[in-house]
Amino acid sequence: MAILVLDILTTAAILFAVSAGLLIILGVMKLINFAHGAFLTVGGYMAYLNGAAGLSPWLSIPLAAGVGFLGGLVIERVIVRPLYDRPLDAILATWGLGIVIGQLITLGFGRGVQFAPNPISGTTELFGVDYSAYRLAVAVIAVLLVVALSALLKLTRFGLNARAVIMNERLARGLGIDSTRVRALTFGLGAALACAAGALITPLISVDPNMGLPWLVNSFMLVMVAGVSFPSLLVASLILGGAQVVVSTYANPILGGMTIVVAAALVLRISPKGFSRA
Amino acid sequence: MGLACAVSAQAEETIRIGIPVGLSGANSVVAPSVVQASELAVDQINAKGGVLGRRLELVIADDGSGAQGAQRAYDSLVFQQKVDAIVAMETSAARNAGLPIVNRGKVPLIYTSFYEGRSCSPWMHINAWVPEQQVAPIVDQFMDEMGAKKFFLIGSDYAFGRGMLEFTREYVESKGGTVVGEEYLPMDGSDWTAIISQMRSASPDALITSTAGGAPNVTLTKQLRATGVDIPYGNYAIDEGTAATMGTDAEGIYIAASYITGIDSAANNAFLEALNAKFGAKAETPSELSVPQYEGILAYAAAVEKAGSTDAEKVVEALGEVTVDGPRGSITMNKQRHSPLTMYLGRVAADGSVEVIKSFPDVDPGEQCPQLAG
Amino acid sequence: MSTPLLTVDALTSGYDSAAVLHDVSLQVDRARIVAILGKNGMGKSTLLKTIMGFVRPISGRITLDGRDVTGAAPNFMARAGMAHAPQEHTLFQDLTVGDNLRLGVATDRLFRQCLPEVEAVFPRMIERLGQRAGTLSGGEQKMLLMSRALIARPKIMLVDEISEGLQPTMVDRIAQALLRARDELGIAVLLVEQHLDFALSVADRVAMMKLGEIVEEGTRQELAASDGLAAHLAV
Amino acid sequence: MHDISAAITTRFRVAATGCIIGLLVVAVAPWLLDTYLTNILIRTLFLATVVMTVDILWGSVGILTFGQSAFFGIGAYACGLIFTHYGFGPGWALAGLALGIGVGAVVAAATGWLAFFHGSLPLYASIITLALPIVLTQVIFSGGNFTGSSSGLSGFPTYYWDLRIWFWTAGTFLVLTTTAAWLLVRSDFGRVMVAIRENEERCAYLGIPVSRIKIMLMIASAVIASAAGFGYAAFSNVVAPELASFQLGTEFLIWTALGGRGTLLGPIFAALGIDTMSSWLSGTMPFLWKLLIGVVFVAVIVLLPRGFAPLVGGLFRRILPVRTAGAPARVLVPDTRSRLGQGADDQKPPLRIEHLSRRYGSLSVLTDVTMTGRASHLLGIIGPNGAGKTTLMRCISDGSERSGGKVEINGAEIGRGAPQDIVALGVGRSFQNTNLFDTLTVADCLLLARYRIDGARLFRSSVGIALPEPALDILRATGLDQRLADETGNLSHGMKRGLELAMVLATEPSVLLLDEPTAGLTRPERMVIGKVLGRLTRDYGLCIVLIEHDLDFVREISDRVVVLHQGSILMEGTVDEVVSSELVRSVYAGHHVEAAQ
Repeated sequence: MAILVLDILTTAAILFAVSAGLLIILGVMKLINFAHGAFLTVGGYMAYLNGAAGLSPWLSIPLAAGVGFLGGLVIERVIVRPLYDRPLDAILATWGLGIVIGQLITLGFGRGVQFAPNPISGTTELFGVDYSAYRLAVAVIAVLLVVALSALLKLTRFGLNARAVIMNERLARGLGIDSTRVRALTFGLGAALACAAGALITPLISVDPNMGLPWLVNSFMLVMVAGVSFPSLLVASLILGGAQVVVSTYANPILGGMTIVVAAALVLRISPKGFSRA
Repeated sequence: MGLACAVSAQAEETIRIGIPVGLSGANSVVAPSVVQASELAVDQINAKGGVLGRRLELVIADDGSGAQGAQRAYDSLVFQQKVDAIVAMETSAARNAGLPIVNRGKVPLIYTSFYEGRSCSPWMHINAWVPEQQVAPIVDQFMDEMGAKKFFLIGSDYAFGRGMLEFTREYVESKGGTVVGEEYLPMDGSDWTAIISQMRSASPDALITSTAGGAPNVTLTKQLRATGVDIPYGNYAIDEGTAATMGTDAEGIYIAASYITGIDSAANNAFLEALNAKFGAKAETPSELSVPQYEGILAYAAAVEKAGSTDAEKVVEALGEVTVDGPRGSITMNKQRHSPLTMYLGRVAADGSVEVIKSFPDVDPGEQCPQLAG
Repeated sequence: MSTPLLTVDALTSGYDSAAVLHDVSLQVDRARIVAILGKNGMGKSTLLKTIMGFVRPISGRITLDGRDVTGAAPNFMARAGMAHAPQEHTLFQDLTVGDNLRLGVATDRLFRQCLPEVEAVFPRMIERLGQRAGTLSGGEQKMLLMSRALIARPKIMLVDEISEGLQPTMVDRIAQALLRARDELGIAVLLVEQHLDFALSVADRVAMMKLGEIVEEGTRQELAASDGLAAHLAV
Repeated sequence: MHDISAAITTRFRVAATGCIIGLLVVAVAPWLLDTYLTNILIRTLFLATVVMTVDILWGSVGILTFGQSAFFGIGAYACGLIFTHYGFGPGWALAGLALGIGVGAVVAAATGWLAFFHGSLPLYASIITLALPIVLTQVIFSGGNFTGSSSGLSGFPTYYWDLRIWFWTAGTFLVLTTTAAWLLVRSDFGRVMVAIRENEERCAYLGIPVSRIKIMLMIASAVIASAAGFGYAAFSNVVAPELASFQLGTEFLIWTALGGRGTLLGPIFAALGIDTMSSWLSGTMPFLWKLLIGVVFVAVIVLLPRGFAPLVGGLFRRILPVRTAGAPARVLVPDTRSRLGQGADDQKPPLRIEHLSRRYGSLSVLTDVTMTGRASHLLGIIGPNGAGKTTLMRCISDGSERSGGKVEINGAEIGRGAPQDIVALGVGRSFQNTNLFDTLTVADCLLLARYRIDGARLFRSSVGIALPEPALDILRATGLDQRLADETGNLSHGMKRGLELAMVLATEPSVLLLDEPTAGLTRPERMVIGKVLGRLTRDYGLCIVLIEHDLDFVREISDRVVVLHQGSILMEGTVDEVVSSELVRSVYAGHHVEAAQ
């Protein structure tokens, strides 16, 4: 039982970390970033490069975030900005971008599996069971991330401006907020979060050109259900991630893999606003 | 016009062998070593004057590691390039997609990748292992030498993963052991948490996994090690190269293979030397997949020699009779189009190298294609 | 004679292809209050939205402080010293009073500096900094709206029907705030109103708008004496 | 009438000519191509058919679908499974085809139910279509020996016809389905599809069952894609999970985008071209090829949203000026069976609102509104900006809007009905903004408005548009009857208003909700509208609810007036009562009032 609870908590934490970058872009820019999976992959390769350079494995996360942020700014300017009033086209363009990033990585690093060093290995005893220390660390990091992101949105000037743009872009512009700049920074932040998440999950999985893809659809579903707030993303991760773990454990993992997608689709069909108004 | 004449003139002289291989997609990781092995074999044969006085020539086509790409590749090889034979190391999906085209085009096919077994075609021979040959060494070791009774099986949800584990279950039960759990994750799944937790609560004596190569295998092993699992662990999908790069996580994994670079035989040493001589620093580490490819081309050459022509039907008949002495030993594809093989049981050492614990000579592939017996 | 702070020259503007404003010209001098009177649907709000940059003019010219700002974006106008107190969607209902005020200025440091300014005019706002704007009463929301415009110390405020639905005492408070802004801070105001008494009590100059055109214009004394004014506003 | 029939036959002649040319090309091609190319092209022809259905969904109706491969896969697996496990022969082949089409249709219906409902976001629908192939491939993978899991099924018995016969089969299938699709998108129904793409919301308020139409189109294209999948599998003798994968689904989208969405032929040629090129280039430069496709795709989406087809088309037209078969000339005819105004009953109020409220979070926009609209009455709603007038209209015309209370139309409660359901109850609503369907013509818009009553012809265009007399009056008075073929984007503001009103009347409502119908109009134009509204109440017994700022106008035409203030009814009475009321006067003119508190 303790294991089940820990599985649910850590799975939710991982799902939250992986989806956070998508959520912030959806919230401010009203667009789904289909290159999210590719950003995760880039983060994984940053962890790999960081390891290959012999730096501390913990450095890989800020490194990935930095690269993601700069890359995000460039991508926003070149590809996303012209498509603000064509949201479905933005989906396609970011999807195409994902293909391009994937192919560039394949050309650069090959199709094979790479390895990044583990910052923490082995197990820790908690509630009477030995549990993967790194998964627990990820859970802690995810909680810190919720706090940090909420603080960013609630306390900082950028967060205030971003929330103003989310709530009423027209009014925000009338108050002198450059919504174009807010959007660019938001996309950079979203990309940074995605890359950092990629680096974060790398020790649990492996680095290869497609590593981000399997996370993509679950992330979409979670943010669609969550609406635009980080706390409700956490709730969605806990409920749907928990459902995934329970189905995987008691029914079978293949059904478990489909749980989030199917459950989220049904939730949205019944209540199109998802958990955001619940 | 001149060019066309030159091509057709050349086509009469050379014997063309098609190599459909996954230059892109999942198999692109091993494809370079497979291509090198093929090139080496052709070079060596041509250096000895070719076959029946004709030179061999390779035609390589990308199958994209999947069915659609394979159809294109086989169409191109069979109908456009009009190859005399195909020697293919590829996924089961790609092989299945290519078979109807081979049947239609009537081209001899040598399949050189291990697979889940029981794929049969009058035009196909197979020189790599099937579950019957792979499973026994590991299970025997765990049960007979290490006293394991309860097994837990984990696989990727695809034909090879399921095929291997189904056979393993039957084999374990036939030896009086029990399987306390058999779980699968989708091919692209990377979160094994629930399965590992289930395994821990089932507390088995030994674990055997059969995942897709590459990412699923690596993620499973890493996550297993992260939870401190240290029961005997047999892995059907890991190769020497991956074991070497995975570091300490791979230590202690048992593998069964028909080829390990450490095989100490004259043929293997000569093969390794030739590979290094030809490709130098660019030489890819040979593997369970590239060596049968090398031997497959040798087998085809031998069969043409024996048949006295490249006539497809005669070659197919001869393929079941010729014996190749290659790095893996003497191999004849004479058991219902499959081959008895010497299997090696290995264990990954702390430095990532594979030490050979035991060898099992001439393991029989069992009943694979009874309708093609003879 | 110094240049006027804001000039609008032969402005034509509207939505889609339909022009709502036709050839409108006016000017606002520094530290002066100009009121535009007219009934609903006559184009007053559109005029303010066009000056602020929310609506792109079809033709004509707008200058602020001698600089041509025709077609500039609203966020540019706001930073150039123009504060807009719109009639609809005035506040961020789900943000606190404090956050709404913070959004009135460019940086948080300026916010802290300018907060006492607000306190002097609308002390009630300071008491309620932590309250959600949506829970304020109608009158308090108007106060917040005014405070947010004032806190930025703009050169000019565009104020859209601020008196609508307010009790007389509150209208007086607003009028005093506008006069104070003009006299003590030197802020110019362009006011759009239907409330005749209120407009005449604060404005230096008054213009009358009808069907997208300015039909009469003059000092408040001139206009107050005109018969047309009352007629235009009659129900 | 003469040149009208000419226009119609032109359209069919173009379709028939195109179809025959296509069939001729298909007939001749296998004699000119070598075996290899024929082989490749047979498969590509099947894929191109699926791409064509993607273009219908995405290009014409605006459904961005990642999931068309799922239906292709379903058809293919129906073939593979039947032939492998059950039997082979003409009967079994038909059974397999029927199974594939049947399962494809059912899955499409279920997906459509999930993805399309009133208020669903296009984004959400896209993600559902993305989830579909992912779930489906998972099912195939876990099917073990039955589905062949990752290895797929191969070597099942099939028809080893001559390659030419397969080519003709695939080519004929493509040409015929494309011809049908071409006629469909140029028919009356095609206009409805475009209208849904351009302004789904407005379509719903014209009584067009948007979700149902989308689901039907989803099913229709699933049927074609399944059939194509069946053919593909039967020809290639292989089925594999990748045929149903979302990667293939996105490839369809890429081809459609590159070819030019909404052009039908563009995507087909893109599919044929790119897939064939892939066969050549992916062997020599597997990674670079995909990178190149990716880069071109992104560039086309950003810079050339209509794809390459318009470029090529423009070039073609410059070299070879052909007269395109434009929309046929249309004529307006009075609707002799019009039920407008019939069934008006003085006893039973057509509109009854009780205790209606609407809150947005903590913000209360309407509180406890109770009012009645009678037949043959015009009820004016006045009140300052932000009083909740437009919200009130929204709550009457969309069941999901209100937070509490009850709305009855002609005795029937609206419940949580979507706009089109409420239109069916007899509500017509006009909007404040005049964004109609900018690329549609006046005639198209009127046809749209008649969808609920007359339906839309699937493969043909109507000539006559039957309209109730008052709608014709407005069109004549505004001169719109002379501009039926003009795109609405080019109309003057007054004409747009007139068209808007005529469209609402064309739906033959018994309760008419008008939101500032005269805003921005000149005085003569207002007079016209006022006259029509008068006739509608007097002669046709309609119940009209009108939001209006201009009190002079309201006084001229209203029977009764309701004054809304801060979400509540401040007063109700005759125009004179209201105008003379000090209370209302003060609210409306901006003088102080304490009434609300």
